[in-house]
Formats: sequence, C-alpha cells, structure tokens
Amino acid sequence: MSRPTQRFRTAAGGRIARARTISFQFDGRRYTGHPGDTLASALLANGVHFVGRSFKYHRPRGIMTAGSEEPNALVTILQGRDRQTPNVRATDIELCEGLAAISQNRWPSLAFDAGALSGVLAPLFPAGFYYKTFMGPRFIGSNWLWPKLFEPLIRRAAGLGRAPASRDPDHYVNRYAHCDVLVVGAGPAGLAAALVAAEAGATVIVSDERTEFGGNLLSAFDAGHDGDLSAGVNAHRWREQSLAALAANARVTLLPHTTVFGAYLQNFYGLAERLASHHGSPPPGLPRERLWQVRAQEVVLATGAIERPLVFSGNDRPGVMLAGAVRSYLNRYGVMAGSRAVVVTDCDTSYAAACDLKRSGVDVPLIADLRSDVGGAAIDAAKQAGITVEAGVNVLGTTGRHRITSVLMELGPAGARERRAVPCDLVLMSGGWTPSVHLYSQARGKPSWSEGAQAFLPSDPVPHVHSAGGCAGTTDLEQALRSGAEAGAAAARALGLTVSAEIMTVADPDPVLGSRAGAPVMAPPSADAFIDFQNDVTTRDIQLATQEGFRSIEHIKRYTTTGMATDQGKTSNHNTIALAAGMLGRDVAVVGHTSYRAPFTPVTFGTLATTARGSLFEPLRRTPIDAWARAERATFEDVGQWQRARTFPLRSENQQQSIQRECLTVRCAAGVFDASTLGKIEVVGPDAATFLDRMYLSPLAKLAVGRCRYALQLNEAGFVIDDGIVARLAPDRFHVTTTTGGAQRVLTLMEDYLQTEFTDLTCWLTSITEHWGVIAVQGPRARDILEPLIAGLDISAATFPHMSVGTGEIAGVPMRLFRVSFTGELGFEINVPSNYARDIWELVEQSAERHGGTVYGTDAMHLLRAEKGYILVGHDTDGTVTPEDLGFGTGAKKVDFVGKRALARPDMLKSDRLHLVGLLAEDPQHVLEEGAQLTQAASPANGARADGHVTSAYMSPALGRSIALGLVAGGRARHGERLFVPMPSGPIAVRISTPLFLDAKGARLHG
Amino acid sequence: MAKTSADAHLDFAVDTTVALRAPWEGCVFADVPHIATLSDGGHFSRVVLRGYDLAAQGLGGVLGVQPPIEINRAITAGTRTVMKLGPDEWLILAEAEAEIQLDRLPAANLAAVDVSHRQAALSLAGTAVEAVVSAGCPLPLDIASFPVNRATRTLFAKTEIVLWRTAANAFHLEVARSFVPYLIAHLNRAIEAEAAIANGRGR
Amino acid sequence: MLLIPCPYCEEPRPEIEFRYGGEAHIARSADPTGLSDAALADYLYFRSNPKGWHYERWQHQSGCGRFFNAVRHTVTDRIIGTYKAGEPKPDLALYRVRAGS
Amino acid sequence: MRFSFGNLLRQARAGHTGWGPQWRDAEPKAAYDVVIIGAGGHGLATAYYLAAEHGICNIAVLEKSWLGGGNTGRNTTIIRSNYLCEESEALYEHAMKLWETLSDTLNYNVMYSPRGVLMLAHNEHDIRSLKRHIHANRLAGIDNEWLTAAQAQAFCPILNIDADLRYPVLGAALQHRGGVARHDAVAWGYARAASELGVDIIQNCEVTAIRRGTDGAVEAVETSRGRIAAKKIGVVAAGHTSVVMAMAGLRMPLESFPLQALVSEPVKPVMPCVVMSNAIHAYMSQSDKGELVIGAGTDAYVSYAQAGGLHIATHTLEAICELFPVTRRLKMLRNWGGIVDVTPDRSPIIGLTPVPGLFVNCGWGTGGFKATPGSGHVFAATLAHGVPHPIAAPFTLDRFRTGRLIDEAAAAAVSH
Ligand SMILES: Cc1cc2nc3c(=O)[nH]c(=O)nc-3n(C[C@H](O)[C@H](O)[C@H](O)COP(=O)(O)OP(=O)(O)OC[C@H]3O[C@@H](n4cnc5c(N)ncnc54)[C@H](O)[C@@H]3O)c2cc1C
Ligand SMILES: NC(=O)c1ccc[n+]([C@@H]2O[C@H](COP(=O)([O-])OP(=O)(O)OC[C@H]3O[C@@H](n4cnc5c(N)ncnc54)[C@H](O)[C@@H]3O)[C@@H](O)[C@H]2O)c1
Ligand SMILES: Cc1cc2nc3c(=O)[nH]c(=O)nc-3n(C[C@H](O)[C@H](O)[C@H](O)COP(=O)(O)O)c2cc1C
Ligand SMILES: [Zn+2]
Repeated sequence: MSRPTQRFRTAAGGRIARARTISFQFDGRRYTGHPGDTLASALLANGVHFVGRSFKYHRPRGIMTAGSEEPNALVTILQGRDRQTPNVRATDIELCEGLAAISQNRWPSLAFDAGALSGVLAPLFPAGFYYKTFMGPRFIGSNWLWPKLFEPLIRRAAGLGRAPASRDPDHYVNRYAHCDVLVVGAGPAGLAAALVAAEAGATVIVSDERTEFGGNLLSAFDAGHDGDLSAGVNAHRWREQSLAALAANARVTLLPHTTVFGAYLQNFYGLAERLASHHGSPPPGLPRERLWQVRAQEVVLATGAIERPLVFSGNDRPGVMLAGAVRSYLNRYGVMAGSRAVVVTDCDTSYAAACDLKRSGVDVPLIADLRSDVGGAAIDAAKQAGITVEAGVNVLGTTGRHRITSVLMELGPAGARERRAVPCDLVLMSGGWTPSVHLYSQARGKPSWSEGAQAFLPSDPVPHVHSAGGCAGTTDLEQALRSGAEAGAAAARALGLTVSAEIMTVADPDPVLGSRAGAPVMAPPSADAFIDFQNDVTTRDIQLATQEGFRSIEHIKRYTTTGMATDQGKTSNHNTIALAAGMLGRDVAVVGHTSYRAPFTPVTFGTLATTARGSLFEPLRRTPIDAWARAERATFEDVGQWQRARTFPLRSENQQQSIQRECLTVRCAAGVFDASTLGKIEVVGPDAATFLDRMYLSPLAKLAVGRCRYALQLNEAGFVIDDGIVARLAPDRFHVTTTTGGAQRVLTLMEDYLQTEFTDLTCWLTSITEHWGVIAVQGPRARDILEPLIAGLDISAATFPHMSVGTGEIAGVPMRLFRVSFTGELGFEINVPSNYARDIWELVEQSAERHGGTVYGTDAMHLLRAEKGYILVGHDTDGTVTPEDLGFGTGAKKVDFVGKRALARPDMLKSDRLHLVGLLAEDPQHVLEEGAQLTQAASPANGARADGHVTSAYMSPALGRSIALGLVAGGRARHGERLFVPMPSGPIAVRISTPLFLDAKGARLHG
Repeated sequence: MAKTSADAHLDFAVDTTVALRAPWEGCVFADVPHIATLSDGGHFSRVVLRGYDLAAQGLGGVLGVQPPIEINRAITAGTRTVMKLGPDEWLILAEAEAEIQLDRLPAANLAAVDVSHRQAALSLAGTAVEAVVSAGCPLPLDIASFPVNRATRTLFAKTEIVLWRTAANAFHLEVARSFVPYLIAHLNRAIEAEAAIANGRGR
Repeated sequence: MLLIPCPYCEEPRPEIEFRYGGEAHIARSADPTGLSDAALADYLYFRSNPKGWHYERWQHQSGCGRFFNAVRHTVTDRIIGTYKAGEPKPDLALYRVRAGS
Repeated sequence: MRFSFGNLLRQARAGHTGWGPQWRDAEPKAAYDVVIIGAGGHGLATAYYLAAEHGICNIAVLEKSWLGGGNTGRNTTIIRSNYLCEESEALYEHAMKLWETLSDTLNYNVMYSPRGVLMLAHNEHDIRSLKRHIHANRLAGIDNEWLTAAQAQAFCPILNIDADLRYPVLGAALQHRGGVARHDAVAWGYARAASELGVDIIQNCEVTAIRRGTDGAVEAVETSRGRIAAKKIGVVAAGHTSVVMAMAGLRMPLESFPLQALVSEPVKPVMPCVVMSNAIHAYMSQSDKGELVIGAGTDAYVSYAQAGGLHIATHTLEAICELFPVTRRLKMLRNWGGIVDVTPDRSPIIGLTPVPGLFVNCGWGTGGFKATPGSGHVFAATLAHGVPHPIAAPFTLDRFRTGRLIDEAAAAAVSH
C-alpha cells in the first residue's frame, strides 16, 4: 500500500517539530505526522476527515473540534496486545511513534457499515421510540420478547468501542497535594492569574489538560517579531516569558497533561495527570496516569470557552468543523483542514479563521453569516483579505457521502433570494462561544443567564473560587489577561499576601474577536440537523420531546439523550437549551441548564482506583505466627482483614480429616491454637471496673483481681454485638478481649461512651491487640505442656483455677496467662509480646508434641466450641439476637448497663422469639447445612413460615455424630420436638435439644 | 506514694533461645538515590501514657524527657522521644528497648500501657520524602505546615500511622504490626513511581 | 471530602481521618429504666434529620481520637463551627456573626 | 394514542406529529380526595393504583421539581426479591410479580430485563449468609441459587475469580429473575397511565406546610403554588421525608445520606448480568446503551446535597477494577448522587401515622427502586382503606417502639 504523504501540511509554521517524522496507523493504513501533532491533526494533514460512525444512526463522522469537547472523532487506541483503550478522542491523543488507532461502531468497515441501515430506518427511531414498542405481542406476555429478542439487538447496535479483553498491564498512582492557589487552565487568563499569585508569594499549582500551556494563544496566528508591536508585547512571546517565569519559581508546580475533572467540597479538586500516553514506548515503571487530590486555599478557574456548532441540516458531515478548530489546526499544527472552505457563522470570531486560511492559500469562496446585519472590524478585515461576505444567509443543507462536497444555501436581499450550492471540501461553522462553567457549577456555584453574553455565566460567588477569562465571559485577550490578573490578585489577597505584580500589555493576535454572537439562529426541526452529534439527537427529537409534554430541560435531556454522550454535551447543551426555549415559548433563563457533574472529561477507572490493586488493594493482616503456619502448609481463611490458619492438614489428609483429627487430639491430649487476632483493650483507671460494668451485660464491678469473666456486649437496642473475656489484673487495670472482627468497633463504642456519656468516670482505653501474640493451649494435657516453660506463676489447679489470670514469664519472656477455655477442656491462653510470639509458639508446639498434642486451626476451634454450645457472635447471632434468646439470664444485674432498658420492650419479652437450641439430625451421619431453614412440615407449602434456621453444623468426632446449633421460635420450651429441614433433595428430620452436647457438668473444664 | 498497677518495668532479659522477630522480617525496602530510602526504624520500647496535664505532673524526671504540652508535637531528649497525640495521650519511644520505669510514675489520674510490640517503626529519608508520603497521606507536608518534630496520628492509604518529621528530609513512621508489610509495599511503590516519573519527565 | 476543624488538634483535617457519629445532643438518660417505650424509641431511633443546620458528632479517629460536635449545613455541607463534646449547643446566631454571613 | 409498533410505523410516515403529551401538565385544583407528595416512582405508582384499582381518581401528585427526578431518576436500577426476612420477601416478591407484566400494564416499555443478579461471597461469613438467604427464599418460593466461583464466572465471564485476589470470589447467589429496568420509563410510564385515568400531576409545586383541622386530622397542604385541600395525604418524598413530616410535627426514624452512582463511557456488551458485592461494596450492570452502571457507597454524614465525596467513588472503583480487571482502562463518564432516607433496620415504613389522614411511604434507603410497583400497590390499598394492606402491615412506624424490627442489615452484619 502506498504511503500517503502529508498533503495538507502547510509549508511552514505551527508548533510541530517538522524535523522528526512519526509513523502511525489508522484502521490498518500507515500515515506520518510530527511530534506535536495530535492524532486528529496528523490525520487531517493526510487528508483524512472521516474517522467514525455515530452512536445511533451510524452516520459518517469527521473531526469537528481540536480539543476535549470533540463529540465525533472517537477511536480505539491499540498499543500492543494488552493496551487497548476505547473511546479516545483523536483530538486529545498526542501522536507518538507506533501509535495505532482503529475506528469504532462500524461493521465490517468504516466505509461500508451495516449499521448504517439504521440511518435509513431513522424515521422509525425518533427520540424514545423504544418506550413505545417492543412490548408485545400481548399473547406471549410483555416480558418475553424484550429481553430475549429486542434488547439483545439494541445492545449489539449500541455501545461505542469495545472493552479490552485482557488485563491492564499499566499501573496508576495517587498524590495528595496542597497549595495556596490552584489555577485551572493555562490560557492567558490562567497564566496571568498564576503569575500574579506566585509573585505575591503564594504556592501555586497550574494545571492544563493540554500538552502545552497557552490555551487559545497557541491557536492564534503568530506574526513573529515583525508583527505589530505597537499595542504591546507579542502574545506568543508573552506566553514564553510567562512560562519561563513560572517554571523558575520554586513555589509553582506546573501540571500539563492534567485535567481537573472534579470540584468537591471546600476546594478539594480531582486531577487526572496523563504520564505515559504521550510516550511511544513509556519508560519501564512509569505509571500510566496519576490521580492528584488537591486541597487549595483559593482556586482560579480559567477554563476558557467552547465554540458552539450551528444547527442546520447536514451539519454533521465529515468536513464540517468548528471555525476555531480549523484555525487551531492551521496555526498550531500547520494543517490546512481542506482546500476550499466555506464559513457559516453567526458570530465574529470565525472571520479571523477565514482570514488565516486565506492567507495560507486555502480557497475561501464565501463567509455566509446568518445574521442579517453584520459589520465592524472583523468583517472589514475579511473583506479586505478578499473574501466575499454574505449576510442574512439561510443554510438549507449539505451534500457529500463520506466528506462534504457542497453547502446549499439561500441568500441575497429580501425579495431577491437565491438558492446556491457552494462546492467545498471544508465548512467552518461557529455559533458563538459557551463559557466553560463546569467546575464553577460543580463547586456548587449557580451560573445564571446573561442576555448580553448570550450564555450562562458564573454569578453568585462561591467562597474561595474565582472565575477568570473566557469561562467568566470575557471575549478578547485584553479582558482575559485583566480578569486573570485580577483573579490571581484576589486569591493572593484572600491569603493575606500583598500583590505587587502588574500584567504587561500584550498585543492581541486576534484583534477582531470583540463582538459576540447574537441569539442563535435555529433551523426548523429536521431529521438531520444535529444538536448532539455523538448521540444523534436532532432538532426533530427536541421538538418531539416538547410535543410529548417533556417540558423540563432535565426531561428533554433524558428523553432525547442529548448531552449524555461521552462529551457530556460540551458542544450541544447550549443549542439544546436555546432550541427548547424557542419551542416551549420560554426564556432561556427560565429553561435553565442541566446539572454539571464530574468528571469534566471521562477519567480512567484505573486512575481513580490508583494503587489499590492486588496486595495493595487492602491490607492483609497476618499474625506473628503466620509464617510458621504457612511453612506447615496450613490452609487459611479471611476474617475481616486478617487471615487465620484454618486447618493444619497432614500430608495424607483432606480438610475434613484434618479437622476431625485436630479436634480429637485436643480432646484426648491437647491442641495449640493461634488466637492472636482477638481484639484486646487495656482499660486502666480508678473507675475502670465501674465503666466495664456499664458496658457489659455481665456483672464486672466486683470481679476479683486475678480473675476473668466471660462477658456479652449489647448495643443500646439490647442486641448482642460482641463478646469476650474481661480479666482484672489489678484494682485499676483490666485486660479485655473482643472478637477478631469486632476489635475496632468495640473500642470505638467504648471510647464513645467514655468520652460522651460516662464522663463521670476516670479511666482510659488502649488497644493492645497487636502488642500481644496469643497462644491457646487446650486439652487435658495443657498444664503438662506449659508447666516446664513457665516461671513466676503457679498454674496448678488449686492456685490457678478456671477463669484465673496472672503474670509471669515463659521462656524468659514476660507473659500474661489466662486460664480460659473455648473448647470445654482445661485451657490456657498465653499472651506474649508479639515479636517473641513466633518463637514461644514453637516452644509450646514442641512441648505439646511431646505430650501427643497438635496444632489446630479455626475450623477445629469452631467445632470444639459448638460441642459445648458456646456461641460465636456473628455466626450464631446476627444482630437481632438478645442475651435472653441465647439463654443468658438478664434479670440478675440490677444496675444499669448499655442495652438494659431496651430488653424490656414488648417485643423483646415475647415467648416466641428465636432461641438458641441444639439440633440433632435423626440420621446421625447427616451434617446439616448452615443457614438451612427449619419447618414443622416435612414438605412445607410454598410460602410457609420457617420455625427457625441452622446457624452452625458439624460432624462431631467426640460424639461420633453430627451436631448443630440453631435459632428456633420458642425453642427453649421445645426440647425433644421434631422439626424438618426441607432440602431440595428431600426433608431431613431433626430433634431439638439442649445446645450443650458434651461434658454438661464441666468436669473437663475444671480439670 | 501509691504504687501504679503497671508492670513494674519492661524488662527484656529473655531466654536466649527466644529471638526477637521484627514484623518487617522478609520485607524488601526501596532505596532510590535522589528520591528516598526506606528502612526499618529499629526496635523501641513504647509506652502509651494517658492522663490530663501530664506535662504539669512533672514527669520529665521519671521519663527522662519532658512531655510536650502542645498537641501533635514530639520532643526528643537523648534516646527518648515523647509525642503528644491526643489531649490526654502521649506516646513514649525509647530506643533499643531501654527500660522505662513505669513503676516510678504516679498512679493517680494516669494510665501507662506497654505497647512496645503493638507497632513498628519505619524510617524514610531523601529529597523526595514529601512526595512519597503524599502518595498516601492526605495531610499537607511542606515544611511550613509540617515542621520538624511535628508528630500526629493520620492515615497512609488504608492504614493508620503516626507520622513524625525528624528532619527536613526525613520521617519516622509508626504503624501497627500487622500493617507493616502493606505499608512497606506501598511506600516502595511510591518511591519507585516517583523515580520513574522523574525519569519520564527528564526525557 | 470535608475539611473538618478538630477542636482538639485545633486545625482542619481531612474527612477520611474522622468517623461520623450521627446527630449530637441526644443524651442517654441517667436512668433509662424509667423511660417509656416511646421515649426509648425516640432516643434510639428518631432523628431530626434537618435540611439546614445540623448539630452532629464526629470522632477524630485517625487523629487525636476525640469525640466532638460540629455544626454543618446539610445542603451546602459547610461547617461553621466545632466544639468539644459536653459543651452546650452553641447559638447559631453567634456563628453567623463570626462567619460574617 | 396507544404505544405500539403499528402506531410507531404510522407515525413514522406522518413525521411523528400525532403523539400527544404523555401526561397532562395539570394546574392544581382547590381540593382533592388524596394528595400524594412526591412524584417519584413510588408516588406515581401509588396514584396509578389508587385510580386503577380503587376507583379513586380525584388525586393530585405534587412534585417540587420535575417528576422522576429524585432517586427514581438516579438509581442503578437493580431489581431482585431475594431478601432474608419473611416480611421483606413478601413485599419484594409482590413487586417482582408486578414487574413481570409492568410494560403491558402501563402500555409503556419499562425495559424490565431479568438478566440475573449475582451476589458474591468473599469469605466464609458471606457464604453462610448467602446460603441462609437461599434456603429462606426457596421456602418462600423465590428463586435464588448457589453458584460456585467457576459457575459464577461462566455466568459473568469478565468476573475475576483468581484465588489470590485480596477478596477472592468463593461463590455467589444467583437470582435469575432479578435484573434491571429503565428507571426513567418507570416514572414516565406510571405518570402517563395515571394521568390518563384523571390523576393530576403537578410539577414545580413544592409542599411547604401541612395543615391540620381542630380534630388533628389533615386538611390541606400549602405549596409553592397555593393551598390545596386534601382528605388524605400520602407522603412519598424519599430523601425529603423527614422534612415533609416535620411539617406535620412528626419526627421520623430516618437519616438522609448522599448515595452515589456513576457510569462508564458506553462500550459494546461485556457485562451480561448484574453483579453485587456487599463485602467490598460494588455493584455493576450494563445498560442497553452500553454504559457500565455502577453503584457506589453513601457518604458518612446526613446531607441533602445530591452530591458526595470523591473518596466514595474511588473506593468503589478500586473494587470494580479488582473484580472486573478488563474495566481498568475504561473511563468514568458521569458521577452523581441521590439522597436516600435510611431507617435503623434498613426496611421501609409503609402505612399510617399518628396524624389522622396522614400516610407515609418511606425509608427505602438504597434499595427501593426494585419495590416501586409493589410499594405503590400496597400503599394505594392502605390509603384507600385506611388500614394497612396485609403485605404492608409489618412495616409500621410503631415497630420502632415495640422492637419488632425487620432487620435486613443486621442479618448481613459481619462480626467474629
Ligand atoms: C445512587 C442510587 C442508587 C440506587 N440504586 C438502587 C438499585 O440499584 N436498586 C434499587 O432497588 N434501589 C436503588 N436505589 C434506591 C431507589 O432509587 C429509591 O429507593 C427509590 O427510587 C425511591 O423512589 P421514590 O419514588 O420513593 O423516591 P424519589 O424518586 O426520590 O421521589 C420522591 C420525590 O418527592 C419529591 N419531593 C420531596 N419533597 C417534596 C415536597 N416538599 N413537595 C413536593 N415534592 C417533594 C422529590 O422531588 C422527589 O421527586 C438507589 C438510589 C440511589 C440514590
Ligand atoms: N470567549 C470567546 O469569545 C473567545 C473566542 C475565541 C478565542 N478567545 C480567546 O481565548 C482566550 C481566552 O483566554 P482563557 O485563558 O480564558 O481561555 P483559553 O481557552 O485560552 O484557555 C483555557 C485553558 O484551560 C484548559 N482547560 C479547560 N478546562 C480544563 C480542565 N477542566 N482541566 C484542565 N485544563 C482545562 C484548556 O485546555 C485551555 O488550555 C483569549 O485569548 C481570547 O481572546 C475567546
Ligand atoms: C441507569 C442510569 C444510566 C445513566 N446513563 C447515563 C449516560 O449514559 N450518560 C449520562 O450523561 N448520564 C447518565 N446517567 C446519569 C444522568 O445523566 C444523571 O446524572 C442522573 O440522572 C442524576 O441527575 P443529575 O446529575 O442531573 O443530578 C444515567 C443515570 C442512570 C440512573
Ligand atoms: Zn483531633
């Protein structure tokens, strides 16, 4: 295939580096461009306009703009196999070596697209057509054909690009930043603001979404040093000087390639910085994008204005472009977007573009101004350049298949109107400018309609936010600079700084801008006069919406989908509002605008997710003993952020066998268990006992030093939320444990009561969860295992009975020892400082092995405690369970405690509440399923009420049969009763029993 | 004098078979010239002191360093540092597991809890430390807002940390034991990214 | 993300360091057993949930750890003041004068 | 004119000039039998069923802004009925049955699409909790089944089931009949059908006061468009319920929080169903237009700002990117918020109030879109007869006094 040359590149000028040539691909064809090009400018340089298909009708579309407002030129970028990015604006992407892009939303190819059929059927598909059909036929039922037939068809036709098939190999990073002044947009207004604020001593961040700073100045004709300097410094030189001054200031951070995408509360802004997309082959390790989260004292919004398209029949053909964009391609990129250009306009700014084109040798046969009354400097300049200007023109349509070939218009004086088709390959259109008030509005400002500016402008002040330049409604360079400087000064003054800098006078390279557009001239409703280009919303759609009673602008938006495409209506919203106002016979001010929302332009998910990926997604907490368990090939389970050893299978064992062996060994000899994840709080102070007594159901005020007590914690509504052991180490010092998942919650709750309710009490809470590694030793041999290792504490049955606590040393390490049991066996929990826990564990484990013991994991722990009917909060309870439901008497404690009063509510006293019971399947080999329902009937009717459900179920090795715990309505009074677990495979009969399956007298416990 | 209930002293005369295992065991630390170096901060004895007007209670003598009056401040004397992290909360760090004689503290209206092993120290130094910490910490870290010897509890990504600026280009971070690998991985990533961006810019 | 002035740290800190604690000044009864069921329900569940100035509790959880109260407008989300737990509900008028609005 | 393919074809030829307004833009009358406050899906459905099933047509639906612009117009449209508590099961299943024929009932394509809703389990606790739901649902005759991780991935191929994920997918509960519907169409469809039956829908009409007679019963409302007398008033104001009820002197067990959602740029179909992960907080489906519709979390504090913090959205996208790694290079297109009214037990309040003639339907929190037809249906019956519809009966305001909470949230609570 021959390689097309850059036929439309100007001979000289522009900000591209002509010395280097870059090769790239579009839809498989090779082209060339230069550094400094965007994909769009390079395509245009090669004469390629037709780059995409529209969303709904699959109409051929070209490049319309030169910036982030582009609605049409969306492509998919491919960088190798793994880096595929859909829906990228060709106007935004910087050309780099090896760039490959493909067009979207077409099949089989861009030129021959089967989807274009929908364009032929367009009369059938006006706005909201899908609400009116695809429901029947009635006899099949309305819910059959839609999901099965029509919806899949519509889905296939919709969508734009394709999501990548593989995982993103790139990474993303985050950065919090703080500054005195954040300047958004580095056009003349933003640069002026930054200069003044920085000069005054503020720390400044300047961000612009484009590669180069300068905004509109970059698109202006550079007359060079020989331009007219009488009015001041050449604007391009001013830009360079200003940038140099900012770059040299250490207080200033310049962020090009960085879009400020969102304004949040109290001057908090979200910025997306593209770090790698402009590198052909990014340096290894370079993050693709970086999220900046900036908190600024003051903000200057200098985001400029966006040019409006005109609304006429056929305004969407490739080759119809915004006038300012054509000018930008010419002056900034050295590209003539066509060879014969017609200008269609209703404002003055497009005249400058016409003059620039003419000067570069492009044929400009006509400026067709829709206004009947034109005149002034801009017009004179064009005429002087030899361009024909016609006023009062009415554009009737355009021709051309994949590129515009002519504009049809009606022109001439009243009475002598003539129709003319003007051949061309480029149309410059301009309907005026819409100030970019997006961020101002996101910052909760309310833009209001200005009749003079014919635009919504920032009006009511937002604290610490200053709008300047085009986004505040200025129209020429002088105003932009002045308002920028003023905004910078205001920001500096608000910071208490003294402002000295003065902005020099700069010659406006666009002396012709000046006057603004009038009220937009709107074409009559037509099926191919496009308002929203990407979503194919036409004037007829807006008309249909108003005809159907959608009068609110928000309804019109949602019914027609105007403004809902990837460009969020940057080029269409104004025209929608103006058109709707006309149709509804209301003022634009009354119609209002739809709400502006973040992001300003779409932001990559990865950028927002930043580093939270894989191991950095969320902390994974491991105990001090974890490495040992991993080396032993334990299996693990997640509990909150923790990972806990679940089983320790021997080589030949499966999970189940491992659990059974671990349990039996504990009951016959002993087991060693890592309980380090248990939450622990040290409560210290003269009122510690009183405080704990108020926080727990169990009476704790009189707990003796050296003793522990099991304690249930309730919320104020009376439901069980946590449990643990409260141990008294000294009159004023307690060691309290919580569940693993509840550690933070319990501490917060206790702090809350201590700081805000029980302010009469003096004590303090300190989290000691991670200070202590906890090794539980449980089983008849537990004492034998520990005794040889321990010093300074007598743990004999007589001196250290069940529920004792004491301190001493283990292998020379200070320890807190608890005699507690969660298995029903003689048990101890050794607490040692965490950094010693691993080695102590090994000593204990070795000692246990000598006594026939084993290590065990959480699965065995769950089973062992169930044999004793001990509850697991969160497993057997779910936040709706009271202590009474669990069989804990609550009447004994007379003094108030958290949750006490709520237990006396009528519903808490009902006898049919769900009670904790034991459940024994009649088939002792059958293990019930946790969560299974319990019913009275073996085969309950659909919709039957359950009598309760199974909360825990195991095969008990000690009992040689299955056991279960459950919550059953009125269950405590129903021991012995038969219930059924209705399973898909058939009902399972069970008997209600006491939840205490083993050693009812507690002989083992007290051994 | 009423004797406090606190463990008489933190005494580390332990059996030689029992080794002290740091939570950063097995972790790799990033070290990038001209950006930052991450390393473990060494072992400390740590005590949380709770109570009101501690400074006024004349604890300086017992602790070997006068507790700061101003919140979110650290004061160092010799091998000891005291940070005031809350209106009634001080964290004492004593280098290399030196003994802190808790039993010499007055017991009334004061609570002392040993948390030596609850958390670990990391240290971060280099010219780009502010940028590196800003990858995860939402506080302003420029030297004016966060001067040397400012110390405060805050966040780094999804972990709570105590951040203490020890020099213009150095931070000491305290983090709960089980969060150590996560924090190290995160800081490593931030250092490497900062380096890659600096290189990318240079091009 | 809100910027919340902590009355203990005496400086504004980012919202993510804090934990929200619901409406302020809903005091627990000194003798809850004396409450009627309706009064208990009021204490437990019923909230003013106003569209306007809201007195609310926050804890500087990943900071100084203290609970305190804030006065925030639930439409603008502006915080005009914070004060320590236990201090009386401040007069809104005072704040407006101080805030100059 | 009826909506049908035939009429669409005929109108295509006539340039679509024949379609009339979908609802009358009514002027308020002096008095109505029933005034509904709030023209969201629930309020409009209530009006429709009052007119269609109870013959009460002298109704006004008052809307402070534009109809359907509240949470109805800003939700992620997930529909399912696999709730845990028997009371909730009955309510949401009632709604589900109505969804299945709703397009036909309203003659408006609401695009109810039973694409299947997957709820992921990431740990043992999730598994237990989802299985408990499945067993309870089966007993109630509601479809809900357990899938292994591999089966879940077969159902949703872009789901990441790698074992080394920080929160691995250990399985999922699937409700086949669950899915999504077009939110706007629901509001507009009910509005059109109600308007046709004579209901006055009055937009830009904010209720500012509720007037009560000497007997304490409601008499009228004051609005931004004048006084409107009413024999009965139904408050269906979602996030603003506390504000409206305060006009009648009532405090509510409600807090209003900003809940966020976001959409990606549209892409060709990649997401065949709805996936929800409660544990790491992410919800995703794909709309007919191609955007990925993603539910984010609530901000921590009470607010009426219909906007929320950036950290909430980023937190959600972290989870989305981990669960669906192919989305990492896609882009967020728009992010918005709604105001949800949340009750202490996360179940709605439907029924009578201590004020005679004043009825309330609120507290749907983050999940009431799915209930829209059912909620309107039972609330209409409650309003018409002055006694709660049997399905609505457990959802009283009084349950907060007696302690008979219907705690859907607690049942999913994580502890231990
Ligand atoms: C981001 C988000 C995602 C959600 N996702 C889901 C989901 O996936 N599935 C699901 O089932 N649910 C979801 N929900 C919840 C669901 O949207 C709501 O529960 C449901 O739409 C509520 O409907 P409604 O008609 O009661 O309220 P709304 O649609 O909010 O209607 C209430 C109306 O009352 C009006 N009003 C208020 N005050 C006054 C007054 N004084 N005078 C007149 N009018 C007044 C309001 O303007 C509003 O239009 C989500 C909500 C949000 C915000
Ligand atoms: N308003 C008009 O009628 C009009 C028309 C044509 C040209 N101009 C000229 O335009 C200039 C106006 O100066 P100005 O500084 O106000 O605007 P500008 O358009 O020159 O600069 C705005 C800059 O902000 C950037 N930007 C916008 N939104 C952003 C975001 N969210 N994040 C990051 N960057 C963002 C843009 O990329 C651009 O570089 C003057 O020279 C004027 O003569 C004005
Ligand atoms: C299911 C669903 C899909 C949406 N899809 C789009 C979309 O494709 N493009 C768009 O701009 N907005 C989309 N929106 C968001 C709306 O534009 C709008 O943000 C939302 O209704 C809230 O209204 P507000 O932003 O005007 O306050 C969607 C909203 C919902 C609920
Ligand atoms: Zn604080």
